[in-house]
Amino acid sequence: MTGSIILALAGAGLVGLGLYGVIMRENALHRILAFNVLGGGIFIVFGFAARRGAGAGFAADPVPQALVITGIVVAFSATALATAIVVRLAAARDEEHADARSAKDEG
Amino acid sequence: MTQDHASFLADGSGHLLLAGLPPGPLLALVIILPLAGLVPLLLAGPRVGEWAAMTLAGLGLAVATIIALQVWWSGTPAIYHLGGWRPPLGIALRADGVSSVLLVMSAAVFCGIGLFATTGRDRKTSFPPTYWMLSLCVASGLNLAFLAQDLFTLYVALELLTFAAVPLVCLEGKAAQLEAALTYLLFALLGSLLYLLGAVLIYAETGTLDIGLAGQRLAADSAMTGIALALMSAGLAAKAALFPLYLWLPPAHAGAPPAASALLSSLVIKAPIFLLLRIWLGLAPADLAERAAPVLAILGTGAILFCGLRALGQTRLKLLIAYSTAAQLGYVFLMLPLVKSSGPLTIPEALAWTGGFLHIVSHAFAKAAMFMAAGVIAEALGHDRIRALGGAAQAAPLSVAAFAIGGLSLMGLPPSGGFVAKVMLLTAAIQQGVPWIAVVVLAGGLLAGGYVLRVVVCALQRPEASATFVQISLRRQAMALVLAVAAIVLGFIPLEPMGFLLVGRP
Amino acid sequence: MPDLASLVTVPALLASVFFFIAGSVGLVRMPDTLTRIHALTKADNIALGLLVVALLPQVGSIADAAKIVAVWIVVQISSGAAAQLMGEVALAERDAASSGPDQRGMAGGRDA
Amino acid sequence: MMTAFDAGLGVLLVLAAVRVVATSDVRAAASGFLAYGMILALAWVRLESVDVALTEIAVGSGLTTIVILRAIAHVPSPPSSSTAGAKAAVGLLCACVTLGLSAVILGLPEPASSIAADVAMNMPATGLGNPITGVLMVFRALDTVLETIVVLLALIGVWALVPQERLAGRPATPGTGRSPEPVVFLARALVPIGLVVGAYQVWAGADVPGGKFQGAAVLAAMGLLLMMAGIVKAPAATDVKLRALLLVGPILFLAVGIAGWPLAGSFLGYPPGFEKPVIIVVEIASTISIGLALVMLVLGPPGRASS
Amino acid sequence: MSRIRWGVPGATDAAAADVLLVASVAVPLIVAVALVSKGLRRHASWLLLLAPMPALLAALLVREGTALVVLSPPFRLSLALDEAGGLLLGGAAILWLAAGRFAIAFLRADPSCNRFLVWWLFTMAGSFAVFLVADLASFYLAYALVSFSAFGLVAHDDSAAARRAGSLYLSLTVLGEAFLIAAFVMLAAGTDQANPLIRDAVAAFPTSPWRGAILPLLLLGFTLKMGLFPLHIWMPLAHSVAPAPGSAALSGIVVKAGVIGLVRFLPEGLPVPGWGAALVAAGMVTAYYGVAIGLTQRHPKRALAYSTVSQMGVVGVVLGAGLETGDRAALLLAAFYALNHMLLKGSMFLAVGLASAGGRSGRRVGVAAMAMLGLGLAGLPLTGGAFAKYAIKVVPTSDAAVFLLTLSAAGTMALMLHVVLLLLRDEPKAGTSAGLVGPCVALSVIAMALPAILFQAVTGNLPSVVLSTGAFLGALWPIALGGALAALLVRLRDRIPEVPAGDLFALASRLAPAASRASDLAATVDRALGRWQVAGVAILGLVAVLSTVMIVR
Repeated sequence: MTGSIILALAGAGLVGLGLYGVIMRENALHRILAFNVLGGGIFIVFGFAARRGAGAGFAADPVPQALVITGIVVAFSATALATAIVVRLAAARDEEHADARSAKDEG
Repeated sequence: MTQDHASFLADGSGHLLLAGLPPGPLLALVIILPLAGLVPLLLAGPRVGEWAAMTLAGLGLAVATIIALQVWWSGTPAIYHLGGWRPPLGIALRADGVSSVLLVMSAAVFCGIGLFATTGRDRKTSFPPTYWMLSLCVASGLNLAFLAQDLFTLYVALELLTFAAVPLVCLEGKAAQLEAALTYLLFALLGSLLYLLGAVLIYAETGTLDIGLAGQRLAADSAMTGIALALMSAGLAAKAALFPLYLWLPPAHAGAPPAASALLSSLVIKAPIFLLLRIWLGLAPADLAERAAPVLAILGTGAILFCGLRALGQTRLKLLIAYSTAAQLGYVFLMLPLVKSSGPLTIPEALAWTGGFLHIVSHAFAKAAMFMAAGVIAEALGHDRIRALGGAAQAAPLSVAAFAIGGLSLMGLPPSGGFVAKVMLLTAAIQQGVPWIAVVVLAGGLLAGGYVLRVVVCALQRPEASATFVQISLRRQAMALVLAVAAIVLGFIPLEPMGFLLVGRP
Repeated sequence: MPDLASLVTVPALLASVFFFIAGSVGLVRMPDTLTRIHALTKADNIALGLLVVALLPQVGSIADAAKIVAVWIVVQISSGAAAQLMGEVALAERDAASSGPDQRGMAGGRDA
Repeated sequence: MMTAFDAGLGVLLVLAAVRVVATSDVRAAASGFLAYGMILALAWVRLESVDVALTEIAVGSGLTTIVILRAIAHVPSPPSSSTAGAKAAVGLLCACVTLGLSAVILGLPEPASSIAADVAMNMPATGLGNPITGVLMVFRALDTVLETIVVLLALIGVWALVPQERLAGRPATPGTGRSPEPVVFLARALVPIGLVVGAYQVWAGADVPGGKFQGAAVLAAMGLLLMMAGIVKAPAATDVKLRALLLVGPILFLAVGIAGWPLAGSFLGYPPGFEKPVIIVVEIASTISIGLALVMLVLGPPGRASS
Repeated sequence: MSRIRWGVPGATDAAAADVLLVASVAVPLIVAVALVSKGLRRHASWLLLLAPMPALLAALLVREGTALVVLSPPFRLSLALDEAGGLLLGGAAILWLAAGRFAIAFLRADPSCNRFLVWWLFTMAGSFAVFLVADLASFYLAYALVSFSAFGLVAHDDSAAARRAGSLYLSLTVLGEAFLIAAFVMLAAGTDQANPLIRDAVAAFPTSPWRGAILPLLLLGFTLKMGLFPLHIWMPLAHSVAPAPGSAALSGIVVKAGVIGLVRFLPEGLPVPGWGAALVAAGMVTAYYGVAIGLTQRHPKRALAYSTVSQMGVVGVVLGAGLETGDRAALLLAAFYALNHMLLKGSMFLAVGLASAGGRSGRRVGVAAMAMLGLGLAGLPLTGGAFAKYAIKVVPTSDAAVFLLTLSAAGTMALMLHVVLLLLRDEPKAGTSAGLVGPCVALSVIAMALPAILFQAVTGNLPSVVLSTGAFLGALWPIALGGALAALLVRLRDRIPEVPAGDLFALASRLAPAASRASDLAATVDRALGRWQVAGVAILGLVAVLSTVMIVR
């Protein structure tokens, strides 16, 4: 049981690191990575709550585990959407710079 | 399989056939109905999709009204256990007075915005099927957020809302909008994760995620409850753009196309606000709520005064309205110190409760009308610089009227719904001896008056000779006027059914 | 008297650990990408093989044994292909670097 | 002995996270994140949650890293402009958050309250063996059906980023366009195994750790491998067949839910006696939809300027 | 209180009275909406004359005290006609009628004449409603309607000055509304109903726990509308910028919304010496301040606007004295004096409009009418003004106040002569005085006669008492003094510097840099909060604050 407490504390560490990365990182992709670290940390706390709730023949309470599975898939969808926006933003900025430059050339 | 028919008192006074319908399944229907629209929109052509979306919006309004009527007639909240499983194991849907009113509000405003979106003529103003898919998911997310009783289901509802709202911001694909959408998404994600962390701590302490059960089991004296509620509140405050966490709202709501910004500003922002109130007026133990209420009220005051001041100083019309949204959502949090979270309410507390939620509803109608009107004015004049709005009254008369009437409700001038809500909050504040809230409500009205009248005065001026206008069809301007008038009509609802908002108060 | 199984497992395990350490040291010490890939694929695969050999006697049923061997086979396939790909990329970058520093075309925009 | 292992694992986990967050180069951070994901999966195994470990390794670290690595090439990284003072202050604040959270974790009330007993009592009614699939598919079915909708919605959101007329273009497949020989070999060798593993995971999910999300992730990986090997062309966003398959999972699940009302007395209730077969069918349909959605999410918006 | 018998007593039974009351508010609204549609614009002229008719008939025929509830109780729109309301309603109807006829002719050439007429009719409806309405929420609605639609009259022609005056007017109106809503909420909180009658709310005033806050808020809100010092800064700007008929309506009727507000809401029969004395003082200062600044003005309309400020000061003194002694009659006398001022000032603005735009003949008639009306306002014996001035002399208890009141008549006399001289100096612009002379002269005659007719009904003593030698001389010396003062000032005219319109406001604009610094500060804070790091720290800060609030006992 003490093993899971140590892992839970590691999860808390992940939360702190994830928050630091989310707030301090300028690069959007790096910030998204930090989001996933933060999410991972929070889900570890879920896992710890599950492990503590073991009983009735289960090694861990199934409800938090089900929630974490849903949470991981939501986190991935968010990452995919955010990354797509970041890529699209970079492309849009290039296009607008190109238009601005071409407009300047014509002007 | 435990069978659970919602306890439904068939009122003996011979109501319509509707009384026969058990309310329970309708709660689930109102959530999944909009999702059914994804099929025609993905598979069939844009015309069929748009038509299907509008019929589903109409059906949604009908179902929401039936639910509201049944809750009103029976006087008890309609509860429905999904799959027949009772909490803490299963998920329960609960429609009490407030959530059924918000259901009807969001369905009505959604229909209004939908009709406005269909009037887009050419390619530039008409919307691709993706807009309809995203707005249907917004509707479904909203209904779930208003009805769900389970903290994790509310998390999924918030995510559904965020994933549908973010692409709405950058539908036009310009760099500035994409940047606003990215900031909105990342900040909303940060909020969701903090909310999730709070939810897991609540689960670890009480063993359930159901708001009702958790509320009973939460120990008021343990530090963990405080930290969990603080995390959830901070997460929801970030998603609700409460002062000082409003950085994403103005660029996102101002950058979106008119129908989308109306949807965002009037409906999407209401879900996290409603959840914050559900947590502090339903989940939190009484004395913790009493201690945290002033903090949220002070943040609300900051929102009203600071964002109102910033709205005054804006030069672009859409940014002004977006800042006004950030300001107006502060009013709701002024209600928290005036309402004790448990036990029967005294008259002033009932007034504050009704005033706060009436403000949410009237703000939704007024803000949707103002954003649609601003969109049409920007289309007519080609820009939305406030100083150069001269001639807007000739180019889009109905839109300027809609903006002014919506502004009336925002300022809290009679006979609008905003006025009734403002008077209720004022009366409650004065009767409970909390004068600073009364002063803030009045100052908010002054600031709102400032920025609404400034725009109206500029719009009424004569245009410069050189200005050229695009002719806008009356049909396109009508919808904004209809919603603005609805905000006014809210003021005429006689006071005693306001008790409806108190039905099923936790 | 240690039974037959541990006779096989303990030495195989030690050998496996030795090869893993060798692979890691190779990864750190080797000068450039190509040699690092060499160290990784060769040493680690042998180490994994030894690990599988060490585990086989411990495992109860044939099905589990088959699964462990299957794991080893799949790792073989994927690491081989991955090493080949990375080698190709490393070669391309080395040619680009040597034949002209500013040739952005080839190296830039590399996908995983 | 195992506690020492857990302690080592915890330290390793934090170190991996530090590498992901602290390193300045995004590409290094992304590869570090892959390692972090694997260690995290181990941590989940130690927390006795095998289902979650499978999901974490497949979706949480695998697919996420691919998506981010593919995006790195297209996104210039701005110079870091935060001052040392700001870094220290935020670092301190985050440390406080960690300490607070640790204090809360250590201070959790002793009689751990959990719903394991309720789940155990009601599992026979679901006809399933794996409790987690029971919770996902029966007790909290609404979360799961909305989960599949959220994945589909994220895909619609990604497609909404591209102007309407470019939606018909094919998304750029990973790799440099011409598929190198080893990739074709890998595809030929690995895909059959992958398909079997994925199908097994979905099928076995009812009784042993596994399930549709894990299975879908494995199948998605195989799909991507086929596309990289050039054997299969990436489907266009406007392809009706693709859209139908994307919809089949959620719509079937909702249909079963609605059918539950007359048959089982309440929405999302399964017909008594036929729970398992219905759930299996729904799981298979969901796997197809989610698998395809994950593939399209990894491929990103159509018509993107490929390298 | 003597029963006021207007025209034919008891001629209309209850039902007709109710219809008249409702029609007096509804008809102007219906006409305004009709004018919005293009079809009826051709009939604008006679429609405009039709609009005030029901109000005029109501004032003449309906017996006092008839009250009716139009909408269901919770919302309760109720109308009632009392003496003060009837007086002001009748006067307003007459002024709207004459000014409407004048406006049609005056604005015939103006392209956006129709927009002006729509605002005109909304203001008319609002003014009638303010005088009639009997419950709290409807009074606030009517007050808002008359205030905001008057903006349309102020900012009619699109000059920069009009826009600046309009914005100042709007912002101060919104401020006034805020004071009033606070006071009304406290009044309503005193009674158990959500929307009580004004009578019940005022009756519950002495016992309500917020008594201390209600009175100052009411005074602030209504004196801002009346334009007492120092809240008068918007009036000279707004009234001088509006077209002549607009100024007549603004100075004549819209200002009276403040007067009827005080008449309705001041607690009857409950002496409040503190605030009463303050109101008297403010009124006195305003009376003399208005005249002093008015004499420095070079523009006739701005001088007249300052004369309105001064006269409202006089009304303030009367109301203050009433509040001080708790004397119920003072409120009616104040309304009576306000009626006198309404008609005189309205016709003066029409005369100035006639003089400036009426060509050579229009100027002659305009100046003559202006001179006659000026004398009336100053209280020349045998004119209505004398009756009005005599009526209000009985209210103030201290004779010092009475003396100061009569002395202010001298100031008014000087100001009127100053306006006449200004009119004489301006050379006449070309223009026909066809439709302008009729309404102006008719209104002037009514303005001079009506107070005399109503004197006996309002004050109860015979008109002959005003004609007695004592009263005659009492009214004459201020006029003589005023004439002398005007003659003195004529010679100093060039040396007196012109005080910029809206005197205090000109000072206030020097505070503008402070305002812009505040908004710059807000902008920088906004930019700071807009940065991602700051927002991230803010969200963690919020978590910290909330958890410490809840954990620390």
